[in-house]
Amino acid sequence: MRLRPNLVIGGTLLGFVLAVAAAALVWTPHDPVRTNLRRRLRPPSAEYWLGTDEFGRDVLSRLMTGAVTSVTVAAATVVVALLLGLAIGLAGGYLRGWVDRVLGALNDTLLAFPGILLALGLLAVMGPSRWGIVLALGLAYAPTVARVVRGTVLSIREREFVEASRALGNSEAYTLLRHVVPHTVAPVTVLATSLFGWVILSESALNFLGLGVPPPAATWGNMLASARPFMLEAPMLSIAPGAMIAACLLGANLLGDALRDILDPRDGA
Amino acid sequence: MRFRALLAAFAAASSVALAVPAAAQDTLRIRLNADIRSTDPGVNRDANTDGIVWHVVEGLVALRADASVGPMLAERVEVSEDGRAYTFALRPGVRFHNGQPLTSADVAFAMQRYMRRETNWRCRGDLDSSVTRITAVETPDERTVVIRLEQPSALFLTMLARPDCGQAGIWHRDSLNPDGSWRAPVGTGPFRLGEWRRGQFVELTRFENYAALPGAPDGLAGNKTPMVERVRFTIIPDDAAARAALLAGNIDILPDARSRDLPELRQRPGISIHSAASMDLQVLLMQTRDPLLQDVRMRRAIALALDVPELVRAVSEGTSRPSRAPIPVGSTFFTPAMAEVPPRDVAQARRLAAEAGYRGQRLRIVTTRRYEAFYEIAVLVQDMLRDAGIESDLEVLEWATQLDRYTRGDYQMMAFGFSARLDPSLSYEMFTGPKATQPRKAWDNPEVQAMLEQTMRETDAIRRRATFEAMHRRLLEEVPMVALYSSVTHGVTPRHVQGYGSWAVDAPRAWGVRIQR
Amino acid sequence: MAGYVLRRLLVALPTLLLAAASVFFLMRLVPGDPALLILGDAATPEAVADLRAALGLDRPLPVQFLLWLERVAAGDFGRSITNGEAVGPLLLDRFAVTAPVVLAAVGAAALLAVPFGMLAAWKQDSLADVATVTVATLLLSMPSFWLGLILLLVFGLWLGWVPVVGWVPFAEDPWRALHAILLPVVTLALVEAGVLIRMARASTVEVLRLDYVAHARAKGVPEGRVLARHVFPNAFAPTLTLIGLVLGNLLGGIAVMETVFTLPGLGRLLVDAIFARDYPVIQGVMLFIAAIYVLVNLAVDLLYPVFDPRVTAD
Amino acid sequence: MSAAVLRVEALSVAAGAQRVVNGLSFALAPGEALALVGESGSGKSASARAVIRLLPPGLRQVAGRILLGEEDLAAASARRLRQLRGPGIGMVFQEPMTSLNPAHTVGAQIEEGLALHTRLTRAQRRDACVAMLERVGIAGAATRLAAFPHEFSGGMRQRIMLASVMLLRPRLLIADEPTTALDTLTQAEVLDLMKALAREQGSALLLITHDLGLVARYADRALVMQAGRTVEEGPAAQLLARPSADYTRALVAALPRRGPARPPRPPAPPLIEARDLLVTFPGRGAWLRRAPPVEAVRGVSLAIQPGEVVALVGGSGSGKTTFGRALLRLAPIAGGTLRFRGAEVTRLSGSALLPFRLACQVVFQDPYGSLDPRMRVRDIVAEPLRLPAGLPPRQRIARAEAMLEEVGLGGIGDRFPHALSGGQRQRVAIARALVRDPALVVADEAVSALDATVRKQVLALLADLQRRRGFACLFITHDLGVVEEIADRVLVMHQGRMVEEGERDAVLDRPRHDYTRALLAAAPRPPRLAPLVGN
Repeated sequence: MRLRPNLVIGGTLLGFVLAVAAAALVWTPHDPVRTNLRRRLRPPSAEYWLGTDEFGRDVLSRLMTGAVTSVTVAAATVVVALLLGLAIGLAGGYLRGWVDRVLGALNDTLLAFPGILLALGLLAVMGPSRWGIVLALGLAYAPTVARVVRGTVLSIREREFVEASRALGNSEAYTLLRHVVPHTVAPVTVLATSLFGWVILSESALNFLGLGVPPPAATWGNMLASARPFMLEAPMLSIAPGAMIAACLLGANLLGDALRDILDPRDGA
Repeated sequence: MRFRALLAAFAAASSVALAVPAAAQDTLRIRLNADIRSTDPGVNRDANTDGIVWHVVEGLVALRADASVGPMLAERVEVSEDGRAYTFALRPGVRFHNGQPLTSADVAFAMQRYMRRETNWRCRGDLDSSVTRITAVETPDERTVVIRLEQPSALFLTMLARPDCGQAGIWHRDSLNPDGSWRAPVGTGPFRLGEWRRGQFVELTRFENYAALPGAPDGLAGNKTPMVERVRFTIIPDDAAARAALLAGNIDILPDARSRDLPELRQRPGISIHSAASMDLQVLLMQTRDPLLQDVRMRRAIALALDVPELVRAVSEGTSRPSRAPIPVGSTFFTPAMAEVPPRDVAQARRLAAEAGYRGQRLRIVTTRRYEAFYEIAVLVQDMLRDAGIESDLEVLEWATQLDRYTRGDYQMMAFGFSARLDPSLSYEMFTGPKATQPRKAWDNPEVQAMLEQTMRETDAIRRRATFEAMHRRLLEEVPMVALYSSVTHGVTPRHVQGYGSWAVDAPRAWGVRIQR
Repeated sequence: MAGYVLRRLLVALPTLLLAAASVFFLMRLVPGDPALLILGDAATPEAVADLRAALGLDRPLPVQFLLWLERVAAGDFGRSITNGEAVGPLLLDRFAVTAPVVLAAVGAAALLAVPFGMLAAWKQDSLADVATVTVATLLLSMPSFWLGLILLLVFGLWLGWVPVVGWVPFAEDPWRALHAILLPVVTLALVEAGVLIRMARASTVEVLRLDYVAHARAKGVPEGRVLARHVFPNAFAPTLTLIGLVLGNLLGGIAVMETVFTLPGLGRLLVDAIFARDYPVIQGVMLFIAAIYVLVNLAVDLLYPVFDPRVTAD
Repeated sequence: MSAAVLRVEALSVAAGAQRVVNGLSFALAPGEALALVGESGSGKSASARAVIRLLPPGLRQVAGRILLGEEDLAAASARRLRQLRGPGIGMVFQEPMTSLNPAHTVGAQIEEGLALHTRLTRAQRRDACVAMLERVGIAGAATRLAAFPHEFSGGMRQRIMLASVMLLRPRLLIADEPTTALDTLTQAEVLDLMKALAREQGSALLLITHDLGLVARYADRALVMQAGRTVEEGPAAQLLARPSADYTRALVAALPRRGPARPPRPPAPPLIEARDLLVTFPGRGAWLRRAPPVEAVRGVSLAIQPGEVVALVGGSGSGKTTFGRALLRLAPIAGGTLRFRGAEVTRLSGSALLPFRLACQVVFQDPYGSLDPRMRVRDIVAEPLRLPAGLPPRQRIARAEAMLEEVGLGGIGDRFPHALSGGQRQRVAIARALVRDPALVVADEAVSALDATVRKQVLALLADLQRRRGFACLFITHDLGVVEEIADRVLVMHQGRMVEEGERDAVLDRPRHDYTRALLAAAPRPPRLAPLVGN
């Protein structure tokens, strides 16, 4: 296999992010939640490589633990969206008929539902926790997954090997699991990489509106949102998480492109 | 020396004279952080609404800058011997925006609407309660209004002057639709209501026949002569955008700059910052019904763990004065005894906590990001408690949810802020009361409750002061909450805006302000 | 055609009803009380109860819901709890702010994306292609509010070319209105262009492989015409679907953009209404957004056959 | 040969380092028809694309000259090339479904070349288009100009394609497998039309095909390619009659010929019996307003005895495939009865249907589509043994390996389908169908997508397996050559009805129905091979 630049760059970027997160689990230069009011908004220095924030907390340390939170929240959200989307998409695409119509209406409703309303509702019902965000964004993105899955299922179920499976006497459930579901893996994997990036973006946008992962736990999203008032005085405060978000998204998108090429070999089917 | 002073005064006067015609063509643009709710004084309102309405309507009396009550539409107030009859003599020459002269009938008409239940006037409950109840509004002649109370009250005039009550503003009956519903205010204030474009701006225009009091502006009282032709309150919800708008010259007054932005703003040439202590109160509430916090030693431990001066300095950028008293520092009832802030004692805090049976349980501090100060207080409290070995988590809620939790008393600790109370009794009343019927009240102590009710009836200032001091001592002992500070309002103006000043109530005042380019 | 449109709208009714019901009950599940928010920290329990009764919030939930549905069916969306304004006109007012920004931004994004995406695909694997894809990916990797703020700082504050705040309706002063929406449009267009460029490129790559492109070239059709006439319509069809999706999403409110640029739009209205628990407004906005979503989808479906006649609307 | 329309000299085309065309040379005189014959991967299509200089990305010409008349195309500017494409060289593509632009009306696409290359007025162009469309046999041409490609059948599209190319009277017409996707009858019609048009306009014809059967009928000369190299070149008739290269001989040998008729079997109760089978599809349209259902199979009866090989023949749209699926209970049966071993199975479902499913198997046409690309070959073949339950996994694998061995694919169980050739895939499909020892196998166009030599081998394998295992077989095909090779009995379907039925030789030699006769006439059988039949 040819070494693809997008695979290499995307992999490196995401690998870097994961490495930062992994490192933060065992070590950070300073305590990421420890405030120090005498060291507010310091510029980068030998002791605080990326400076300090408005509470005097070490930006680098927060960036590192933020990686853990952002990555786990994004990953968990993607899992929720995938599970929900797969269920809706598979059921709708494979069973068709009224099931498809009902699920379609449900899907449309979810799509038409503004994410912020969902986020607020679930956050309020579940209490302020990252799991509320995970569920809200998961629900918000599930219809997109469902669409892709349904489309794939609709085209796969017309392929002859699905009919061949039926001709063998296999049950519908077996056919679905053995012959249809595996084919959704490729498009869903590609989608999942993009979702990963979108979730990180959405989480930061929700923070911007005051609804993200509750502080003081650091996420890049809430770091960026709280850094906004100090864009002039302490640019590093917003550049650092902004750059991490952009790197993560760029990595995810490039990896998604690479996966698309790898998983779709156009084997003549 | 005298000569130079005279010269300066002359120069100032002539510059005024020169400036007025130019200013008259100008529009003064003021930031408003959210849209107003209505134009109906004291009915569907919030602080922004009050701030617009007080440009348009005036009450019989008005709040002075020092939170005392001064005359406005009434030239004099006489209180009867038994303290149950208030006689207001209306000032002559006052006209409504529609040209009609002000009469006692107008006052009676407005007061009667306020006191009707279906009007939903914010302060009807306060003037129809066991403490204070209006029994009659009489108009012996065109220029005289008599209001009778069931029993004497220390608070009656303050109630009438309260901005959140719409200053019990007097408007002409043209303000109502034929069916009695509110249309738009036809008041006596220095500005008329112009266009209100929802979500964008509220515009006021100068009332050319405004009957100003002589002298200088003083809170909502005093001389309120309009100096600009038009005032536009531009709605800019976002603080960063508002600051940018001021710097870019898109607005003329930023009445509520955040303390965070002050260091940067101070360095800019041509920018004036007008700071004034406000009468609100930032606090840390503790739920005395909580299994852990019901032990007073635990609450004391928490209070001792806090470095209040350091916390206040950090949150307010050094502009607010730390105070453990609920009565605002500027109040005449704020005594030297109240000014003392007990020092931090981490060792003692650890000891008390251990005695109270604290074994590392994680406390939860409720806060919100809607008000940055609440959030910062919570973060700092969490950090300071940790020094004393008390672990806690923040529960950052959206504001409506926090308010709901507050009202139900559903919290362990909560960073909270009370809006301005204009009387020390009200300052205590805001957190004192029976939890059984009012779960929002932080301090449930029948003895204190009795002391509080006494201060409401007591009209003698010295006796009241003594009671408040006693209450303050008990508050520091029982610590149902930790009072921290009253915030400071920072108004910011560029060089061409003159005559603007911040004051104890946050919302800006556009009268007396000139634009001079 | 008219029958088809009518049928589609009829089919959308359950979606709208479901959306309305879920938002109604979801919001009621959420803690927070509009009466409390209005009365603030000084509220007495009696005053809160009075206000709740005045707002009709004291009735059982299903009754409230049915009453609301009944009024909506009659075209009355109720009045805002916050400022008593009629919700229907309020929605239209705010939509009149959001719609031009979104339409201009998506239009500009599409105008930018289609030629760039097509050229990148045409010159697949060339330097220009890699550069285009990289820029597109970078654009869509940027948080929109972040980009917006930077643009605001540079062009509003430092250069002073556009006002930092001050939305003006087009009817009032077109020139100033244009100034006011310039930055939000540019920001939104840049961010959305990232997505669209990638889509346009991908679908163009697909189309370029097909025989009819070779057929056109075999007839001696010049390359520009091949792209414009034979590749564009087919490559544009899937992009159109995406544009529809983007438009549907954005028209429902660009709360973040509207916050950064101080636009009194639909998204901001929703956010504010949520924070204020202004139920009639939330429900109205929700229904409106769902309806927009349905209509945009319908419009895309009606437009689609223009580019791909194999798909028929009926 | 100086008057040649096209001269190709030592043409080489490479994909990366690999040469897909290697030193190809030929010449084409005006009006002459040359067939470039070869199986998949022979480089014939790349050669054609190189001539019109439209090589797909990744392929490039590395050596040789291509002269159109006296002009070297390799040296021509892009502008000059555009002038030459159309009036100089026209090209018809293989896939009618993608070779017309779905976004434009056929009128616009036919007219486009005229607008580019002639000075005719709009009205003149339109007249020319109408005349041409009529010439290629599109009824109501004037109104059909405004129709879109998807409104036409595959055969019609290929005619439209031909019209748009021939309207410019090209000196050279390249046809790249123009009829591979069409059924026999349509194929003959389109090719006859093409040949006639080329003759009328004096265009030289370069026909790219894998089907040697077509060569005799449509080409003057033929050039056989294998793996990018020329194997043999010569007059078509001579090449077929006396092939000199081994490879050509193998190709000729792979042409279908009739096998010996088997002795009639004693009457026995039918294995499967369909009576008045009716299959309908719901009409298209939205759910409130639906068109009446379409009848795909209108009351067809059929009985197959154990061990019998029956061929079901018909053009596309005849309903033969639907009927085959209905027979296997894969398509919904709307009316009639279906009996298997005397018991009715028409309405059974779930576990009641399982014995029937276990006994009946299917081999589909498309060896690419019928194998799950995400399963290994061994697992594909072992999958049928999952049912009925009871066989341990290890034994399943063992039996699958044995079955693969039997179809000549020993040792490749680890591979995925995409790593196999078309013939190998079809062997896998056959192995999957037979691993459970079914009583009936329905083979739906099972060999029509394969190259001739491979087809020959697969057919021989199938016949061999059938003899050894004795299953009954329904062979659905549009290719009469296949019928000749293996069928005992022939059924002919047309427009959803059975129009003829009988013993193979009787039907093929003495067809009674017009449709059968037309089919037979269209079959690209090299006439000279006929005497060999029955040997």
